Amino acid sequence: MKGMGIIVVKVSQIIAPVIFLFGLYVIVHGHLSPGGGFAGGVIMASAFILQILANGAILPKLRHEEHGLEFLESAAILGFLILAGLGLIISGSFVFFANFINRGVVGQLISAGFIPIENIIVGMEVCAAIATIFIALVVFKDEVSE
Amino acid sequence: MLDILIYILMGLGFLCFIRVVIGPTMVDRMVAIDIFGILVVGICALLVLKSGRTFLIDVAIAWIMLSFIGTITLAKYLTGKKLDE
Amino acid sequence: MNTISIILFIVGAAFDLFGCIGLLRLPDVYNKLQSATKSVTLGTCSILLGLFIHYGFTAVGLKALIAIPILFFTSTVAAHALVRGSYLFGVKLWDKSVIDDYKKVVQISTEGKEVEK
Amino acid sequence: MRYLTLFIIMFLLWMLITLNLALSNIIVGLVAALITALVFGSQFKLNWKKFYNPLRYIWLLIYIIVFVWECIKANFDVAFRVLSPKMPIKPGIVKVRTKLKTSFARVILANSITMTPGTITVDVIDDDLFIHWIYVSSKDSKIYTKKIIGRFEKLLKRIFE
Repeated sequence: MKGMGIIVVKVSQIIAPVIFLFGLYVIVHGHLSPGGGFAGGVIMASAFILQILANGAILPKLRHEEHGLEFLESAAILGFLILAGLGLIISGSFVFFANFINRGVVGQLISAGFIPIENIIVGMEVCAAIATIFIALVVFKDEVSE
Repeated sequence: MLDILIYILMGLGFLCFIRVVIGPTMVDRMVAIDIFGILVVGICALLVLKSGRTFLIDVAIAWIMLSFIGTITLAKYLTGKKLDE
Repeated sequence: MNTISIILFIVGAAFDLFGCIGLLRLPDVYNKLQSATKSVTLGTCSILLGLFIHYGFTAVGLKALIAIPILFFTSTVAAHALVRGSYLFGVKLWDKSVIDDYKKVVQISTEGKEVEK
Repeated sequence: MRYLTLFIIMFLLWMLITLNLALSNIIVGLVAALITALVFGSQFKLNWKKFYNPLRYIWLLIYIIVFVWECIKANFDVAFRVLSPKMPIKPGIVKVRTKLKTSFARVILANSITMTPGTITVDVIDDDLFIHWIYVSSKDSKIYTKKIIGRFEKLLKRIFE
């Protein structure tokens, strides 16, 4: 009688990829419509949270996942800094976060210079951070109670 | 016409809040919150027509998913009170 | 605006109304879930279908059409999880309930676990 | 092969929600579907061969029509029970035995029962479905089995098995 039962497990296998894809959609269209990196990242992280809630967390496996997510989070922050520094170097105007890529036509998917790339990096960062927070709450709660 | 429907749905959301306030047990409140999440999706869908801002349908889809995960979390708390099972 | 979509909107709002009245009137948690979740979900689906009929096969209309199966799956599973959770939490059925087959299964499994400990 | 099936489904979903046939959109959609398939492919444990049988989709359409009709009919029934001043309800949890074998078909059957107003699935344990029913009209197991799941079971057997 413990756990979530077969219905939630089976349906979460179908719903979780859809949620993840919708998060990617929100991130990629961040410069065209409301949303963007943070909102999409939260939606993507909620797909992982659904998986953990449905299947139950096996602690060693979760610790393993937590290391990977921490790596992803750090890499995203590094990429963000590199992107900002490139703007400083390449654009020639000595502005941090200068938009140095061609801006294209307003309203198309590939436009607005480096804002889509920055959105993707922010999305990775937020997704990894929120999943890490959730896993940490699950793991550390057990350690504290012991 | 659309205004009246939107006001009706908002009033129904208020009814849900009445149930949240007076609900005798915890589970009643959870049910009311679940219902409120679905009502908001309907309000978003009507606002698309009212205001002509088409991104509100994205908001509706995101709201469906997040409200689902919130309800599953509450249900998980009811079944075992432990997240790692 | 389209006549069919207006009819669908009104039907949807009416179903939502029934669901919320049920949420206020019915006696216990299980019956509240019975009326509320399903009436409200069907009403919201009807509103989304009206949106699809109004916009046709454009981006907005197709998004509204995709939202319908997602809403069906998620709200049914949420209702099921809430019912199962509240039963295992110990919420009792209404006094005038007729029959309860699930009680035996829960009792057997919980007693079995106590024996194991 | 599981990954490829998930990839195709996700790509179709992406094209439906964006509805834009530009080359850049297709490339971004392919990449997004690839990422989703790689992340969630290992947990996608459905039988992939059943996705490529067109006959099942025709039965699925018939099933949706039957289901929507039952849903609307039962919804008016519940609305009548809620609105009438005496509230003629007689709730209870009954046990129903199903003939479906695969677990996914059972899950879909349970979801259909939950979505039909008046009945809600409490749990699925092996062959047994435990159903909370708002108006228990008879206590004979054959009669209520036929009344609750008889209309869905045959169609679901054709779709998912």
